[in-house]
Amino acid sequence: MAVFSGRHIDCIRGERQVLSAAAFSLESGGALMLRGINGAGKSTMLRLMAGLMRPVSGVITWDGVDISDDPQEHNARLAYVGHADAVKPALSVLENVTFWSKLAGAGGMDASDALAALGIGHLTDLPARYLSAGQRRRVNLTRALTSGAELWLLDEPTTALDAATAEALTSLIERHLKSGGMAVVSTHAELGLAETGTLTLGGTA
Amino acid sequence: MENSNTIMSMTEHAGYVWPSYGIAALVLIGLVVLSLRAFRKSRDELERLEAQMPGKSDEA
Amino acid sequence: MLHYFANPTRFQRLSRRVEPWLLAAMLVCFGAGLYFALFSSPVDYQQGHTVRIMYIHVPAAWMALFCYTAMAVSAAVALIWKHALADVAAKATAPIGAAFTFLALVTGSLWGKPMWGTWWVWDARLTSVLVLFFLYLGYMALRDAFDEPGRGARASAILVLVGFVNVPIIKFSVDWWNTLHQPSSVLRMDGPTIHPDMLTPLFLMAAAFQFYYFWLVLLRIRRELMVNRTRALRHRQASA
Amino acid sequence: MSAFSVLFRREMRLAMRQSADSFMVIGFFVIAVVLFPFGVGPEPNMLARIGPGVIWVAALLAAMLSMDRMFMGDYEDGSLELLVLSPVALELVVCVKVLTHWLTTGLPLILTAPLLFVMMNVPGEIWLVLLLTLVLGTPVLSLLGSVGAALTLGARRGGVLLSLLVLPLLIPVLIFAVGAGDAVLFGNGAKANLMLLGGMLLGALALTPWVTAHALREAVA
Repeated sequence: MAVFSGRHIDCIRGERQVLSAAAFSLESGGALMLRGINGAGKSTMLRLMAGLMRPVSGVITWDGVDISDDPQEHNARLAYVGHADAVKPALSVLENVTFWSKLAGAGGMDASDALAALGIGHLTDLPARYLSAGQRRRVNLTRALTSGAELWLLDEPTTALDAATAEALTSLIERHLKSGGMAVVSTHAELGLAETGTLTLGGTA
Repeated sequence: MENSNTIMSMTEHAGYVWPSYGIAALVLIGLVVLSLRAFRKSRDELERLEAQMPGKSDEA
Repeated sequence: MLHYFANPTRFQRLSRRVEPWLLAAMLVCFGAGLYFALFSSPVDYQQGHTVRIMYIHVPAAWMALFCYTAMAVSAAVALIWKHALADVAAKATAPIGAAFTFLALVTGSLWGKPMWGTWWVWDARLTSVLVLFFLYLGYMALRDAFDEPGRGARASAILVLVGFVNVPIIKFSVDWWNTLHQPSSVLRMDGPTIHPDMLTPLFLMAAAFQFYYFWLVLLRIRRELMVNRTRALRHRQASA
Repeated sequence: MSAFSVLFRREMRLAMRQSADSFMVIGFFVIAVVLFPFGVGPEPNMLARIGPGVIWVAALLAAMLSMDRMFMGDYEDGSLELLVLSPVALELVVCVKVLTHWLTTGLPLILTAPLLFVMMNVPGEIWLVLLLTLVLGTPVLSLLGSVGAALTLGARRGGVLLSLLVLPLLIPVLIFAVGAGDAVLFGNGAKANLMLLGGMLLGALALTPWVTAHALREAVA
């Protein structure tokens, strides 16, 4: 049973104090919803959790060990889905997905299955330049499915998704949690996940 | 001090020595002037801002 | 110790107290240095009066290297310990270093024309000092090129450290390669090889430049701190 | 499959599908050199004298042209963040990027150079040495360029700034590369110059991936 937690997290971004004394704790099988108005620091929180940024003060730990002690190990257990979709227009959909899954060392869902699960199984050979915003978003989300990562960090995953795909995503997250994974999701919309913690940000903005 | 040693008797290379000192003076004084001007401008702006936002100026 | 002075208010107070002394020391050294350099120093039997250019050229070249080293140390401290004051010190030093490098190049050129018969030669020393000048300019340009100041600070700090390879090249270029530029004659293991009467104005001018640097850099640092403070207040205004 | 080959295949695939970029670099290289006979006059001895230097400077500028794109695409579409977050060492990613940059820029430049040797009337006895300097020198361009490319990510006018930062640092490469040709012509042999270039390559190889990786982490932070 792994524990992912953070204490007293302060973060200054572009000279603005975005987070002050934020804290969270998450165990295997648990999910955490990040809420708050625009600019409240949801994306920043996810980037801190991923280790892209370091907090000005405070620590983020995995099983009691500071994640910045061994960033490579932390990278191996996380899948981060940010605002940018990281889809290369010159590569086919499948090429896009398999590159990241091979780089992550696989262990997750098969690439074609994952694409099918998000409803774009018929697009595998299409060059990604023909994709719509929603489809690119789904390609991006596929990376989390195929990575085999324990910890999913999803930044506004439902942006540009239709209701049906959002539902499919919810059930995929639930399946991930049941198999002992964790997920941190920033969202405006209600995802309908059962038994989740919520962290509301924006006290200082 | 014999006269031939001083700068006043310098003839042959005066055209190189004086410009050296002149340019040095120009650059060093110029940098000071620019720095001072920027300093005053920033100071005035900060003072104006702090006057507008009273009570918050003690926090560094 | 470092953290004690890192507090901006404390730093402001301290530097305000030190600055007049630095200014006075600088003016005294400049006065005495210029007197010796221009009136009361012997004429070199080879160089004639052009030796007087050396009293500016050599200290300026020393300062060019000194400023870069100071910048590199500040940049390293700023990168490793995230020390805000070190970062500001690097930023405040850059234009002063660039000015000294420019002076070293120009006075060297003015000395070279009567002595070597040419304004410029492409030897190792001159070329590496020219690269140093470009590094100063590059640092300032890179630092200024980002909308988020923190990003510019970190990127330019890395650049300064990469460019530091140039400093030993400058220092030893005259010993490693046979060039027109004469080898160092003051800072050597077996003692200086130049006439003691010439050392007096040389060291006075060097001291004057050094005081000039410290006085000006403190002023510039104080200015940068005020700019940072202003920016912080503006952010607070925007989010209020 | 090893992380290296996964990365390398992706980079090469992307480069191949945008191979016009590579040809543009070559085009620039050739045109820049060809301008010189018009600029300084077509006198063969003169061209032979300045040829090696002109070709090297043009190669430098051509390599600079494609430099800012080394990380730009990945930076803009978010891939760079994910590369930083991948379990693979970022230094390895940098090495692969530099390698593909060299394969798509440096190598084509080397292959085109003999054509320009002919056009610039470069003496036959220094062809081999000049090609060797290009083989040793162009990887240094890619390596040092990677530092500049990573530092200027997200900067205003990044491309111009990149040249401003990197070109001065490349002056030693230029000096020793062109000096190698002269050394052969003066009968001194180019061994010392080639050794120095080799030393620069090894030094750059040891240090720059690490510096670039650090700069990339700062860029996405």
